[in-house]
Amino acid sequence: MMAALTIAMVMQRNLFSVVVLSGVYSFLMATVLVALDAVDVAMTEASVGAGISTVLLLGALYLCGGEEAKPLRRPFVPFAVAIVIVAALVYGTFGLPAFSDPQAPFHTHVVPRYLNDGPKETGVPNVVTAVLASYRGFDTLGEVVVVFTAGIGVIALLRTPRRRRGKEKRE
Amino acid sequence: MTFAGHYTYWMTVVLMVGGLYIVIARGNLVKKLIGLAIFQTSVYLLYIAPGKLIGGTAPIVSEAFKVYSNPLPHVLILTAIVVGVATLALGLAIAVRIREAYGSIEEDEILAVNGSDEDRA
Amino acid sequence: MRSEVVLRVVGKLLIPFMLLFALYVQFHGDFGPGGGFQAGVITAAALIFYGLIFGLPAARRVAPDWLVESLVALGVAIYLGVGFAGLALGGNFLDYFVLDPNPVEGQHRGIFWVEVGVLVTVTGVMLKIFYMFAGRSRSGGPDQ
Amino acid sequence: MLSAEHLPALQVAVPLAAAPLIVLIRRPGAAWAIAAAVAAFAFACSVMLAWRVAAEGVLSYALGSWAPPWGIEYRVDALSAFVLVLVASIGAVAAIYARRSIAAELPVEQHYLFYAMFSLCLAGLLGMTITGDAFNLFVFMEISSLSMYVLIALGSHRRALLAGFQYLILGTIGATCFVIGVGLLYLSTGTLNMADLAERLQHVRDLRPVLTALAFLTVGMSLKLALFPLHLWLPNAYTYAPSVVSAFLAATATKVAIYVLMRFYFTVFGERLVLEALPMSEILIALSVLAIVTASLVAVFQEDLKRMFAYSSVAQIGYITLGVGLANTPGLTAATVHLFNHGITKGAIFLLLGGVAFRAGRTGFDCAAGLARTMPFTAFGMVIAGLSLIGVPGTAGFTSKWYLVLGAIELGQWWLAALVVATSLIAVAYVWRFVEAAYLNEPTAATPRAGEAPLSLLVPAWVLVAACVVFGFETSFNVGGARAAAEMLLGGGP
Repeated sequence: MMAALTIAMVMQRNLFSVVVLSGVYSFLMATVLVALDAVDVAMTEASVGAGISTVLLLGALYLCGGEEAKPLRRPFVPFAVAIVIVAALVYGTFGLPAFSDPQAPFHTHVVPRYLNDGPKETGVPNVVTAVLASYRGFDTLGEVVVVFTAGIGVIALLRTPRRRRGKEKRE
Repeated sequence: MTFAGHYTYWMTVVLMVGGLYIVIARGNLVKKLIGLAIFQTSVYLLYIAPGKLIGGTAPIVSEAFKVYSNPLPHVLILTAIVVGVATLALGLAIAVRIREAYGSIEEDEILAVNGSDEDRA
Repeated sequence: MRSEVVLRVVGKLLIPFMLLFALYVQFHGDFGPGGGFQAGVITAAALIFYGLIFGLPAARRVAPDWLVESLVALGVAIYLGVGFAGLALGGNFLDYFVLDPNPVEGQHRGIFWVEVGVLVTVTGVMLKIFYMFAGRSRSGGPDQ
Repeated sequence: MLSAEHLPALQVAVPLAAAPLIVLIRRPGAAWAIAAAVAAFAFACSVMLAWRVAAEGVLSYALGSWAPPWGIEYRVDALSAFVLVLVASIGAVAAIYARRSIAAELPVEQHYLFYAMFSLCLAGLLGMTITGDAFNLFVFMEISSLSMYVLIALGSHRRALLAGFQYLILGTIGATCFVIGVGLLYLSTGTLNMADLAERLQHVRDLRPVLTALAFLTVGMSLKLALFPLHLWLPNAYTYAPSVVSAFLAATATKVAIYVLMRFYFTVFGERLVLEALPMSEILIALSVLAIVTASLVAVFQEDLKRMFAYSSVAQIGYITLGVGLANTPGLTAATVHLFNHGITKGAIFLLLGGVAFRAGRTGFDCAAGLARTMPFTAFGMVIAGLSLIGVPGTAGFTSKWYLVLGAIELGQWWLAALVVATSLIAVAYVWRFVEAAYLNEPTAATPRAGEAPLSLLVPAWVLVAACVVFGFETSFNVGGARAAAEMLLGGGP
């Protein structure tokens, strides 16, 4: 279903529908994530992917205009790239453990400590929160800084006084 | 090496390539960003799907459950989602500025404009 | 948009609940899904909703620009503050064990403040980005 | 509190802390003061770290006091200490330089935002270098990249926006490829810590995911480091970014990406995987040779000084990856030394060009005509840095080419050695174009006549020019450090 949606998005040229489709896509993704037990991630994906991203995209479309003008250009190069990547990834995945294999290395290394001792060591039963904020707290610091960077970046880019435009337009 | 065992990986691959295809093939800047977002989103599945254990539950420890899905990928992907939306916001901001400076967000039109003003300021 | 009575009433009713829900998500993150990031997004969404219904100037009165911009920086500063507090109390950077005589309590405290930092920055950034984009369209980008 | 054992954390945390502080204060002057102070602190910090690593060996720092495979580890060894010094020193010089240059190029209300971005970028690059955790590396890579996109897009010409956007698209694809690679590694081993990964990769039975991971990491980092066919974003980005950003970007961002590639090849995967299972060495050498030849030739025909030296960067990056591809001790020494030498050389060139841009408002080739009369110090500095770029004996560039030739000969690849020498001649061609214009031509209408660049621009640039000469004679730091790093990489294990 998500694949069908992706293909629809590849085909669709009206940007507005693409944005709506990508919102739907995010919700579907969130559903899949719940099915995969990743509730925290699903919640974030629903609020970010379907919420914030859609609002941002719509805002940008309002500023930029909504029709995609040109048909595909040179469709063969990207197609070739796509095929190569599919081949590489399928080749790689053959060697990965099968779905839901409890003996897979990523279930037996590192993670058991989080699950067994995490609540005791940090006093937080939601292991995701414990790992996020404590064991890998520095990653989360980095993540906050990324958000901060984006915020400051958007300010720096969009708070340009109008008078600068004259200089840019000089041709 | 069953079909079911690797189905999730392959779905991931399809999504990934679809997103990447949009990025490379399309000239519209906003559409490129959407493709980029799909490309990034597909990575979430690559990380999270293998972490699921059938019969497991979400990794919130309590007395009632014994088997939990792998929490570490969830943490990593939370970070990745945030990075994704940050990139999207920045990209859109630049796209808006490009639209104001060039009057278009089609890549080839912009390049055409660039070609015509060779006296650079 | 401003003349929609139904929207305004419903909005006024809903927004407090959204904020409340954000707080729940924030502080319940230890036990259920949720945490600073999600709560920040919801808080920002509530304010953006307010801005959409009552107009950007109204939203700017509730959360003025300078405040939002300070929030953006403040969150990161809180997070880093926790990190340096760990250093000051003799541990490593971001060491929560030393924040309290009881290590588990220290962890708890560290996680709490870190999540607050995340909440503050995320709320600030999301709001700020909304302001920037919305403010752009009101001042009228070319051709629109 | 500031005891020496916490240096690794302070190295990154202090520049990181500068950014919110700058945004809270908002005064342009204070913003510059904070950014410059922090960059100077980072430089001091990196020198002390390098000194301690040389004395005591690898330093490991557990963030949050969680032992490495569970928590995030900072790891400083000979190679990362070396790169830290490069990044931090360029950062310090650029920060001091930025005040006048940015005052001239950006509107005043954007100054504090610029310095916040600059500090973030510095912190991101330092974090990428120092971390021992694969996913943490991704996070810091994004911090540095996002701030870099903005810094480029702030350039005053509208093409800067497009350059920033292209870099954003390609950079994000690169970063996502990197994440896919790390994900595959995680799925095969269950760990994200680099040292732990290296250990556990030795025991992985099915190599297919690992090789795919290797391919994705290579593609991802090649996009970031602008390896030849993936270099399309680089010339525009260097040309249209504000001058100080060009210098900082050219001297650090691509270098750190190369560092990451080396780190993954030799520390995480190990030679066994990289060199035997896939023809990585051959691929890298082939692409590097293509990069050197094509980009050098393209550089000769550019009509803009910044763009010319941007293409020259693509070529010089080719020399570095060539050293990586050789994968023997002289080759890796050459790569590491050239990382450093090219960093200071290109930093010097772009800072001097920033002076030209400051006086002329642009950097077209016609500005260079008769430059030796109106801006003698700038022109002379350019000549010295240009000589270092060519690799004339007595300059820093010579030592790196020397080791590169040694490495090629050790492998019996005589034609590569000859090629390195021959392509240096192309570099002579484009540097000569500048010399000819600056010294032999009469000044034209386009030549800036307002006199020499202000001292606050000239002094930082000349610090780097002097470094080009000093490191040509006194090679104990750069060659010594690089050799230690190369031996450590090939010695197997971190």
